[in-house]
Amino acid sequence: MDLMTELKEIIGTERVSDSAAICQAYSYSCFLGMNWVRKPDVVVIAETPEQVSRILRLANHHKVPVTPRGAAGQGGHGGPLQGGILLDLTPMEKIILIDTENMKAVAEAGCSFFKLSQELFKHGLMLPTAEYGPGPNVAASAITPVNAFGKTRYGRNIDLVEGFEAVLPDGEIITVGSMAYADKDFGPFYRYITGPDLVGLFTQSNGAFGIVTKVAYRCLKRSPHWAFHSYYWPLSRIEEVKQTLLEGTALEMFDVHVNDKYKYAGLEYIKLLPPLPEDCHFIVYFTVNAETGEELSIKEKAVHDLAQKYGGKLLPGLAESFFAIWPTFFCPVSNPIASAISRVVLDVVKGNYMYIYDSLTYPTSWFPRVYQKLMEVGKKYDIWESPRFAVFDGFAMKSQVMCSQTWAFVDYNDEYWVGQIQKCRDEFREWFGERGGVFQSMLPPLTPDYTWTNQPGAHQLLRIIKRALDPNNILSPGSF
Amino acid sequence: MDLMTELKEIIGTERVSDSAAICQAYSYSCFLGMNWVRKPDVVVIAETPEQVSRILRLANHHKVPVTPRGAAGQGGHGGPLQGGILLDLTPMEKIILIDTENMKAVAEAGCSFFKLSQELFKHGLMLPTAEYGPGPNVAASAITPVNAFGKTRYGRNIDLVEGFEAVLPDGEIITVGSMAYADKDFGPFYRYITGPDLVGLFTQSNGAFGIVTKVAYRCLKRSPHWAFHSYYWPLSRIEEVKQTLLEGTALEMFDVHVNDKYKYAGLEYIKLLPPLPEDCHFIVYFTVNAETGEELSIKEKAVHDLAQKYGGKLLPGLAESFFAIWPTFFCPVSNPIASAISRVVLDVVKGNYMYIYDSLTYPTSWFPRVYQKLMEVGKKYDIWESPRFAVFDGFAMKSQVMCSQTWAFVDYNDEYWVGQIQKCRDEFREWFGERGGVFQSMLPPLTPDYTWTNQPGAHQLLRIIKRALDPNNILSPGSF
Amino acid sequence: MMDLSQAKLEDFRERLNLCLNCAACFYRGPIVPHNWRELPPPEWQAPSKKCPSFEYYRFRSHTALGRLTLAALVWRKDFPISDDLIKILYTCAGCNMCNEICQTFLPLHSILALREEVVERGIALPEPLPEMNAGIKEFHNIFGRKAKAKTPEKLPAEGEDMYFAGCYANYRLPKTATATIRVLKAAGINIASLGENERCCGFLARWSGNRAQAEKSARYNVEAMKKAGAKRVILSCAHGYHMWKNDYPRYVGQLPFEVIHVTELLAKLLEEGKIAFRHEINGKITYHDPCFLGRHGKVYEQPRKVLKSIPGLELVEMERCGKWSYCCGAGAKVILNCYPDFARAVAKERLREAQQAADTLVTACPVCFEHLKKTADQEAIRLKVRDLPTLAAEAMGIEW
Amino acid sequence: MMDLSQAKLEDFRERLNLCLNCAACFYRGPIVPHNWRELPPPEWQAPSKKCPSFEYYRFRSHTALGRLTLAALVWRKDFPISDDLIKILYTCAGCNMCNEICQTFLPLHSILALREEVVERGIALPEPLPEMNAGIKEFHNIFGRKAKAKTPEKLPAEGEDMYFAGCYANYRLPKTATATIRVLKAAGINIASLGENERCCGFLARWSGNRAQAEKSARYNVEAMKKAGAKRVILSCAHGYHMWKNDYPRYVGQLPFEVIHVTELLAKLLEEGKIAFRHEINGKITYHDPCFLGRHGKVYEQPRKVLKSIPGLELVEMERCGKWSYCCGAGAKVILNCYPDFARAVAKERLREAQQAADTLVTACPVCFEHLKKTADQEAIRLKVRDLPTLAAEAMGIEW
Repeated sequence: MDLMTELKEIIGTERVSDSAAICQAYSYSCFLGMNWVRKPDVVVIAETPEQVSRILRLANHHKVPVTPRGAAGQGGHGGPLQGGILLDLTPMEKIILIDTENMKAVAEAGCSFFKLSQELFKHGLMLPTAEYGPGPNVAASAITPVNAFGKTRYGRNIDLVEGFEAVLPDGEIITVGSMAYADKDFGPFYRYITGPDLVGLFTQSNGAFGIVTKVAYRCLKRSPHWAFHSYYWPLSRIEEVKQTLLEGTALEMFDVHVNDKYKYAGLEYIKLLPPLPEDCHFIVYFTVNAETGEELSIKEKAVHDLAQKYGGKLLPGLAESFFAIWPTFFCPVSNPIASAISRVVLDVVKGNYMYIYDSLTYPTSWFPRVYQKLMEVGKKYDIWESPRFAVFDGFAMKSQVMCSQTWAFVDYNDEYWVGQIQKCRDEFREWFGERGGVFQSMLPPLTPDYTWTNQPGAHQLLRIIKRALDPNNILSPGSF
Repeated sequence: MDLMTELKEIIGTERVSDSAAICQAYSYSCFLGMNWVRKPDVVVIAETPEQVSRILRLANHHKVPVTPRGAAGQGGHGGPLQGGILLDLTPMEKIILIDTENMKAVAEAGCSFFKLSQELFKHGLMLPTAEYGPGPNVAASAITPVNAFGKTRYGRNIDLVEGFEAVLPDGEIITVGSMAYADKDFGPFYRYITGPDLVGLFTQSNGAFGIVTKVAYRCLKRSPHWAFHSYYWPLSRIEEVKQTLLEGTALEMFDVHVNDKYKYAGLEYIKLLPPLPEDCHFIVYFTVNAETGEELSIKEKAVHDLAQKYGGKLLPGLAESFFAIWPTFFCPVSNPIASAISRVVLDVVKGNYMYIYDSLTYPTSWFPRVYQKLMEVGKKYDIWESPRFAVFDGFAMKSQVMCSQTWAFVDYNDEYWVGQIQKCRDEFREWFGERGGVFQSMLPPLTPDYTWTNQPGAHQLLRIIKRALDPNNILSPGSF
Repeated sequence: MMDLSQAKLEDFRERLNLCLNCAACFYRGPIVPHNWRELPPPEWQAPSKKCPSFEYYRFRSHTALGRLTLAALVWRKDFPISDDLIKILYTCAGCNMCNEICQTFLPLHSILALREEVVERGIALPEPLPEMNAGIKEFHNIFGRKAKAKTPEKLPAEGEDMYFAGCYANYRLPKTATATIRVLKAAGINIASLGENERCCGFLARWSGNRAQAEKSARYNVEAMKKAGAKRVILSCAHGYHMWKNDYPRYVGQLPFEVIHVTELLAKLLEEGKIAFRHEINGKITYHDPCFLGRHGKVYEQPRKVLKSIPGLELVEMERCGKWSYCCGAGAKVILNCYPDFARAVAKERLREAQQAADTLVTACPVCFEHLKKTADQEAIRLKVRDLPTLAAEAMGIEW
Repeated sequence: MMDLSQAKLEDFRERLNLCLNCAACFYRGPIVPHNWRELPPPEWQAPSKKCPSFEYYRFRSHTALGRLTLAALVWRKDFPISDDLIKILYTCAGCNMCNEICQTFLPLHSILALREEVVERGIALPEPLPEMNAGIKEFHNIFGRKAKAKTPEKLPAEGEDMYFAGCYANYRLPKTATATIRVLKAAGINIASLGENERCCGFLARWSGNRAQAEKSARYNVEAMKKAGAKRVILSCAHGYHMWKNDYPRYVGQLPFEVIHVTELLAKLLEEGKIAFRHEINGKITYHDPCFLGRHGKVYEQPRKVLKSIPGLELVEMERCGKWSYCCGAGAKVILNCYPDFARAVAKERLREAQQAADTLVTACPVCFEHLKKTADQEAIRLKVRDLPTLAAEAMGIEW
């Protein structure tokens, strides 16, 4: 029997397609403007781990690559690096469990953070993620090495993952971490069951070791009191900004975020925001939460004292008004103001934003040196200021780690500017990679060699495990 | 050449011994009273990863088991499960790095938490561990599946581990997690480098996948303000105790600890403590910390409000005075009061404490049912109350997980009572394991089958990886 | 800023490949406020399931995001307009949910522009669109009926208030027209109509990609209304309403008369005290927003106002309502005619949703009404399906 | 509660295998308070390196914990007293650090009890202990010298204040004895001594496990002092002091006289104004606590008081001092004699530690003094090593 016939036998005729047009829609995201297009040969929409298992057995038999994909490009799977089978997991989106008492959530791989969060909110819980978009889903944010930002005090989403159900390359359905106990009375209660932690093997793996079909998260209590405050500094005060970030993180504030003024280019342009003060270059936002108003006041005072200590000036209202529209700014949902801004930006630059670096990870203490290098190369390639604005957007994370993105506004069809960005990126990468910087990208071929040359031992270990688990190299071939 | 000659060539004659007496001192801890004695054939004291590497190559050549060991029994390595080479890592105890700004610490495997913590304190940092004893060392607490308790808000010690240097079974020295970047300018700055997390593979592994030679921890700021409060409940109010534990954890208090009154048997006996109130059965301790006195007051109020809400009565001074002596209570260092207590306990029971369960891990919401079962079997085997006192000692951890220990006081040489404890343990284990409970023990052969039957997929995965990395099964044979 | 609603495919050149793949147009969301202070405000709280073709076909291609991607490739000449592509293109229900969400890219407009490209290139449309378009051209109705349009009550051919019944009311649902006319007359409106001279509004032509025919229909109808002295054109059909109100001005310039849907007019008459509901209609009733009246036309409040004014009637909302209302399955009539299984599946889902909330579903568009009613009957779903004009008539004690 | 210090091996039956393997007795710690409120109080803050035999041999067996484990096995008859075991047993420096830390198990007592078991079973001791024990028995000094003890200054044979010089001062360090005697005389004390009739205190016999000889020595010396009319026995040697003060009473019952170390007496005389230091001694001086005066004898303050009273002298502490002081390497004279390399290594470490703090090291025990001084010379360590009595004499302007 040929592959298509066998697939249809497993899945049913309606959910398997080798239509060129359908496959094309699953090609590697064209959004990045990388001129990188790989499309699958077949798309299969799976609904159960058992189907995934049978597909993997079949793929092994035919030695065909299999790539899983959730709904969204950002924080979702990027599509195949080689043809083969594209496994669309979007129908696997059930919420399996919300355990209010033990503060756990389990959902199928394709469930979006939005969906899960909406449900958690009703139970007084939350996930401290920045991935509240409709698309990023609970598995993808855990297994792709990109973008799954959480909140300062708690780290990234993968810091909250406690267990997986996954289908190994040979089709075996296994459970690791807390999910190993999901079918027992105690439920999926703890990541660190007896023995080594295997959850980590699947995180940031691009699915190379198995197809994740369920994810267990630990949740937090949704605090009743919140406050947001932002402060600004001139460019010359970058060391003070650094200290503010370091200390805000050390104080375990809920969230500490930093960006430069270029993030507001669009807002200023259409006069939605008053112009930023002359001497404003960096803006640091603090989010604090509390159980009582009294506790909140004290935390607000701590924020204010910290900013004061390092000479930050209050930018009243910015955090509130900006965050009110931010989530919709470039992810233009039903919010007319936000959409208008996006469209203005589009009109001005005849394009949209394009990541130069997505994402860079480095010690927070290096923020000044990294920023200055970004500025140096950005200026050299003329993408630093208007109208391309190399926007700096930094997530200060627990463990004194900065995860930052930088993007510029360009027309993807304009080869000159796309080329400038690529040259800028290459030059920066060399400097950054030599110092031990970490690149995160959805697409391993686009990840520079530093990714592995900086960690040859880990790479070697991964390849040994990969060979042991996936001898036919059917899952995410090209990743390791 | 024979093994001894080759070992001496690597290490030098003075640090290799096959003396029966020396080997005997490295036999599996006699402390547990398990009548389990396995002793190594050779003891080798290694000082560098390179030596470890050469020893592992040699061991592979001779197909001889290798077991690493730190200084302490509790939270340290337990000794070999089979003979072979015992690798004593105690000389590898250097503190490699304390990065105050980025809040990181790196130490060699054998470095004790005490030593590291003393140094961290000087830098305004701390590790939220309960492992401040002299013996438990930074690697052992990460790689043994036992006892490495942290503090409620932060979880266990392994939640703070960010990287390892390890020697793989084939002798390759690799670095994973943040340690992969230790030799770069950025230093060991982040656990989640690009790609899957391999740190977890070594945690709780009993060293089966490699010998850990360096560990990187993330640290916390050492708060200037601390408070300790304890409250008590009668036995009939166990549900309220549960709620208090759950909510205290959800509120992210620094530490929430629970035990029953039997923990104070010795203190009461020598009248160091006034008798506990008649209706006191459970005692919950809270530790809170803060940056300012004002913030501390608010947190203290939150503690008080929580205890009030569930009918807990204040036990003034207990937390303070108990914690002042606790660390020395059964680990009798230079503190005459504490030592006196220990000795009284010894005189009364003609023995010492012996773990019945070390440790049990289960959802905090199950605390009442678990405690009641412990009580049922404890009473059945007559070890519940005086003079054996099945003491319950529970660490409420983030993620709503209870890690508890139970011990009784017996003379290890008294076969009858040791037998009672073993029967009690077996009966409880059956009930507990069927519900998905997790057993943690230093000694895999003593871990019941539930450990693996509850997680067959994970076990299978571990064995595949084990075979790939350690084909001659030289590291901790018997673990997987 | 350019009005994208008037754009052709090439106008999307600079935008087509800029879609960020955020998936808001079809997946679960859109998004919640960043601050966790509260649940998303209702206007942000899109339902979980919102794109009918994604829910039915499940392929990423069958979403606004997928179609936008494909449109980009077609424009770049990187992809042919194949049969596959045609099917993907015409299984869009046109419900406007994606445009509601993604106001930056307005993906539905790209889809429509691509349909025009298909027709321009002379590529065969899915059955039975070619036949239906031919019917519009030849017989001026979408059903291909040779008989001329026939308004059930004899009305003057000229007047200020011109009733435009549309193909459904003219050919298939005369009761809707009758009830509408009698209610308006009772309100003292001198209602007139083009009668036999009324021609198909051209909606289906437009949604087939047949812009030429759509423009032709527009020119004819607007000219006829002008001649009849119209100050106000009153529509029963939501599709016609959208066509008259939003597309005709693009084709023929600003209209010299007002375009109003019957529900808007009834609400106005109630407000002015010109009509009143004195007869109780008991029961739990839920209102289904027709996509072309609601999201396309922004008429949400007036039909609800009318219903709430009926004594005895308890108006309840379905989970998805107002701007987040779900398509009835008719899908701009394209789905209804080309992909009846898909159309039925969507209608079933909508009917079941209504069943959760009420015992009667009311809608305000003959197309939605007929499709939902027929499906309820076929599938034996125990739910009354009504159209708003007849309900109004009943409440006023008017026979129809 | 039983006094474990009097216990024999069998008295540890119930305790030997109860060691919790906490490693506090030799590893880094002991422990910090649970509350993180402050650094451990000084009395809890043991130094990082504290067990000389662990630091030198590095095997777990060569710690109190290891020796306790082995003792348990020997008692259970699960392990023979092999040559290996003997070596492990006699490489304990006897410095009492482990007892200081582990007051529950007092591991050093188990070790000593096991040494007695060795002797009882007639198993050969490490060289040169058999010869030295024979010397004690035959010639009444540890050096095996046939010559009788000889106090450098002629003193009365009877008196209330009896000076007991000990083997070191008698045979090797007459200056220490001379200085001590002259200083005490200057204070107006009518000092007397047993002279040729003074016999070895039996310390080395006791620490060899030779309890019979130790008891014999005790009986002789106590009897002689009684006869001499002693009200106070004044000792120069810390080992002798420990033997007289702590072991003799166990062997012969309560003593009818006071036992006092010369540093204690000097401190008392200073306080009473009976002596005074008028001659400056300039320099940074650090005090090394002899294990048997300090941890075994709890005499920490008096020698420091004496030193601080000397004009010009700046007393500084080493990192490890007082109860956390480190062994000089002489190791209850057992190490010094049986394992000279080990003894030298420890002395070197201690000297280097002193060098970090000061330019002169002062100690108050002839054994420590000689071993440290000799090692400093051999290893060319630039540090002056002094003993306290001669320093006191110098400060008083007394020649010795």
